[in-house]
Amino acid sequence: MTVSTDYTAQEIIVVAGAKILEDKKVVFVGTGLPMVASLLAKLTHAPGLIPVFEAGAVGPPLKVGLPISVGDSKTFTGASFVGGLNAAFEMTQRGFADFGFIGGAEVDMYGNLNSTMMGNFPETYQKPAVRLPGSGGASDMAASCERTILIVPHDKRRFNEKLSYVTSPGHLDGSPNARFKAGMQGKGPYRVITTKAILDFDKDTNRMRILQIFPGETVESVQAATGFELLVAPHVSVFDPPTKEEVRMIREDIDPDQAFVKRA
Amino acid sequence: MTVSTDYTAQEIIVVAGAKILEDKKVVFVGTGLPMVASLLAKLTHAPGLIPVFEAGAVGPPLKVGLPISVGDSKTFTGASFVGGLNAAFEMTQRGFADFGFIGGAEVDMYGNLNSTMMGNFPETYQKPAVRLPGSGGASDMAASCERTILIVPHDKRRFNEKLSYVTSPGHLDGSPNARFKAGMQGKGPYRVITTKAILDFDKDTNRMRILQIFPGETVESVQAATGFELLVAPHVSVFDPPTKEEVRMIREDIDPDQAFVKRA
Amino acid sequence: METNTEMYWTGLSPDEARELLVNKDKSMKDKRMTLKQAVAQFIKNGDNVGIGGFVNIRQPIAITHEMVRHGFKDLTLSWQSAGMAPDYLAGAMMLDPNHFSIKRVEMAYWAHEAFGLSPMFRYLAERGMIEIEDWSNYNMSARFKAGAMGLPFIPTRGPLGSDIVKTSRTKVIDCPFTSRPIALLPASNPDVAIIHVQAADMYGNCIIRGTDATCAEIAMASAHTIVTCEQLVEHELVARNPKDVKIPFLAVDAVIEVPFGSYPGACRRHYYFNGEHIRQFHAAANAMRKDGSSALLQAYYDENIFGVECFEDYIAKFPVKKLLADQKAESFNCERLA
Amino acid sequence: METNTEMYWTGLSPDEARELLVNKDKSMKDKRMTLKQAVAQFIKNGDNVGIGGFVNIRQPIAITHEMVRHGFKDLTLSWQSAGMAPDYLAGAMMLDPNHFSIKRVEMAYWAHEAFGLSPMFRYLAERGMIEIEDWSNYNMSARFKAGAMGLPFIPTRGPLGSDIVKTSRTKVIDCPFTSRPIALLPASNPDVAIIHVQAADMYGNCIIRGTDATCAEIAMASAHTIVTCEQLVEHELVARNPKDVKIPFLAVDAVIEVPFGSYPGACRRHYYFNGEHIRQFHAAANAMRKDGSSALLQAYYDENIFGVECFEDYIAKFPVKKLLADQKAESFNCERLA
Repeated sequence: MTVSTDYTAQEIIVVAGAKILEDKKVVFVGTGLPMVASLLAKLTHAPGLIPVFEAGAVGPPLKVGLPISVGDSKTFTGASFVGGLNAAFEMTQRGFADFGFIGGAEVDMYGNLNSTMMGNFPETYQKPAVRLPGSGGASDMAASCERTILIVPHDKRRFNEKLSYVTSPGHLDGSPNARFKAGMQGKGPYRVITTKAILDFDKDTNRMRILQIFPGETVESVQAATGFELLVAPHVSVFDPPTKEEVRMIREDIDPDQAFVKRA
Repeated sequence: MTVSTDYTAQEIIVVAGAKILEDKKVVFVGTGLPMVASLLAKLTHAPGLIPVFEAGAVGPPLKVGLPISVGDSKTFTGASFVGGLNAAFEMTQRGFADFGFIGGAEVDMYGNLNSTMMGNFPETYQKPAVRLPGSGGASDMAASCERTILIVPHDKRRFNEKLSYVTSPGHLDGSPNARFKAGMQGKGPYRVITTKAILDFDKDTNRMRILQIFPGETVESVQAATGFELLVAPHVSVFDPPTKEEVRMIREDIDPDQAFVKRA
Repeated sequence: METNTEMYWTGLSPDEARELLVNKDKSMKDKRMTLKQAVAQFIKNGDNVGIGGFVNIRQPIAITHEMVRHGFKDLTLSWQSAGMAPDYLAGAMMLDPNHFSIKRVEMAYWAHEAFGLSPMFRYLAERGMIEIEDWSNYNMSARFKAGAMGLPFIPTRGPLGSDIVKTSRTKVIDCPFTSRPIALLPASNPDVAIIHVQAADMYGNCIIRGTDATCAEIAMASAHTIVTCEQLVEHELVARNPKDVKIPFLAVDAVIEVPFGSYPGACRRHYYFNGEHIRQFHAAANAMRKDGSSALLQAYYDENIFGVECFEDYIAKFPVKKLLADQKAESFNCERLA
Repeated sequence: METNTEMYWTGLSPDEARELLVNKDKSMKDKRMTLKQAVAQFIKNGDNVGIGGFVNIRQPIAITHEMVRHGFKDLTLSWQSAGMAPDYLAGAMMLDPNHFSIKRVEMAYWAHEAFGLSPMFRYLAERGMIEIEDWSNYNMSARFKAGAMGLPFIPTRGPLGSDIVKTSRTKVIDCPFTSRPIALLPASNPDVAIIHVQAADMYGNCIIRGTDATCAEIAMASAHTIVTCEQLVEHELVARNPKDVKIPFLAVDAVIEVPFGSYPGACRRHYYFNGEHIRQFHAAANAMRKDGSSALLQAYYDENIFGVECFEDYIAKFPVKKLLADQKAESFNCERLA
């Protein structure tokens, strides 16, 4: 496989997201880059991947192109099951979703995410500095998917010690069994994919840990872009850059209209 | 309308049941005589009656004949909506059922019904003298239909001061607002149709009251067949006997195979 | 009954049910096998078995025949309203509890509507041979639904005011929003669901006609699901109308094509009830209920279940004209072009 | 936000919702009327309005246009994820809160996925002009479901561990069966539901293609439901496949045939998104969000909403070739014979 030399930050996120997905598993696909990553996985190493969309489609082949919404008509064609939101989330709460892809504007060291508001909480909750879209299905996926994959652009303003608002709970305060004690299900955040690295969570402390860095980054450069102290895995490797073929598939086959993967 | 002279006890129950139903209302139809009564109502004064069956059919025209089960294929043909049991009972709990028809082996003066067991409760619950089929949907209909119509053959062993088991709650202990306080919905038992009379419930005490007697019966004969003291409405009238045409419809058009209305 | 009012989980606890599902292979694979294999592989002694259908409609009769042939001990059976399926299992217990036994039933109704009471239920219950937990149809449906939703309980009005509250694991609380009482019912997560449907593909996507009953909820709630179908069809045919699919392949472990799989009960689009045969079976059981004589019932089982290799052989015993007449009767209910 | 953590009912309390439904004419009658009549008859100032669809899919756009023309005060809007429908209402409030105003939103997501954030939401929220109660998609769907079930609450895992618990009327209890925490969400029973579907008969039986979203739950939970449909069809056609009906006539008060009723959003089988028009509308609102200049947004409303008599006139402003292209794009998603 020839390595690509002109891939973008979003493209490497997509490739990393795809590679984390395992074949024949069920992935609850959030809107945006996760849709591109799931489609790439399905077209490469994971043809048996089973996508579930919160608007209700279960197991579509996704042969009519990239959906631009998780309720898009393209998610339903050829699916095995189609209900509504309650049906999709009930299945997730039951344990049918092996992976869930979630994102946010802010993340903390335990993988908690914010996609609700920026500002002082709770004082300015009703008049926030910046109002974000809100949870959508992210909070539910966080509470009930077996493992979650987080996507957050790497930037000091986004990797914070304390979030403005916890929309999608991760490992909470990192204490042992915190999720179980809070009544949630699943093992919580599994990987964080950023524009600089792939991170996981330390087994004992549940703190975010650098697992692989993207080409051109160092452990130090990743830490420097992070607003809290990161742990570092024993053997940090460099993530293979996307291949020319992967980049071509993203640009030509999957998202030719740049619905989510912008070229600029 | 010529009066019938050879109608049976079940036939007058069916006719009385049909007449209590109002046109354009929703009736949650239990198995047995209520199906015959609903069909008779629909074919006579209540063409706009909307039957709901607990197995899931809503608003079928019932043009393919009398169902012999509330999950019968005949309930689904031409219906406006078909789900499963949860869908039907959720609608009822929401308030969509104006009337519900329920029956039992035993009834008390407040319209509570037993269709579970005969014997000493709770001692012999797990080894009853006679084991009856169980609630089916009756307990749910009793808790959530707006008004219930009870059908019980009139017999001293069935009209009891104290039931072996309360399967389908009526006015409970008859105290004001007892149903509301217990968390239930709807106004509870509205009419009781027996083999001897039509009874309602006194507004103040919620006790069963003779409203109309069937031809050949007297207030005394009805009381004599009852294991508790009945109240008597101010003006007890005699219920009109079925007409020849009503009996013909039951025998020829509705239940020619005597699935529920036995001729002998 | 004191044990029913203490809380414990029959079948799986919600957390066990979750864990089993998480670790299960949920991939889209060919799940066709024989009924004998499916029953041997997915049902074990002591299991809580969730039974699909409603009274005698679309009940998993072929599966219960195979279960009887196999023999199981100490089953818990869960359903809302059922007729022939538990009757076949209970009749086997009447004949030989060492070969087949039911420990407990959790249900709303065990009888036959127009076809009368269940002599098997009366026999076992009136002799105190099984534990019973009475619920209503909505209670059981909601309990399966809670299991399917991954919840430990679901609120309902249903049992309020009735003795079901006293003889079951219901908990009544004051609603924290309205202060009025509301019932909380514990989820039901059976070990295995047994379901008959009109059509399925080899992955287990199921199309149900007429009442959905509580089949999807039972399948989604259970650790394993065995599905028999009247018609095994191509996945592409199913995927053309995915909204017809009521049980997704993810919830199914075994798919077996068994025409007449709910007979002598009814199956929408395929056949109407064979009331004669239901009555004949009941007459045999009723004889034993009344005076303990097992000869008729034993003869029925020897002839129809133990004496045949598979359900197809049982169906083959019916006169062709009777089978055609029962198909014809259903085609009147449900007219359609072949 | 302190008010959200105290319990009170927005829209109807469960007991009020029950009472209204009990006293309502639920008969199977002709419910066709104009959209103008329906909006005037069934929506009033101060109502809680439940909005169907999902983000920009099958949203009741035609109904929101008519609501803007009519003018309403102090509405509470409830939905799970929405885009253009609340945008149209919110844009009207930005231009003239005396003509149209939103008091409160209860929702999970107000944005546009691939089409970006909602400038209207940012404008109103960042100026503190509306009360907000954040929930998740499942939370809102489950709240409508509880309302549709006649229950005061429903348990979910969804908001556990998040600040949604702190900024909403969620109550967390220890499960009486497992002792683990579980969230209880108060039911949502809106005063009126606004829903767009693919097909309906004159009684209000609705066929939905693609995602059911939470439309059936919203309709069943609400005191009144206004339905627009792409296609008004004969009841007999609908009744041939009653399992395609997702909302039964019992839950519907008004039926209006409005082709392109979700445009410029998408509607499965009928048309795909008109992203250009969505962006054009947002650009106008974004200008006002950034510097307060209302000229572009006012021009958009004057041209497309206030300046036309009805939604058909709005649709007629699009080039025929664009409408055909958007229909063609959807036919690629969802190939079928006409």
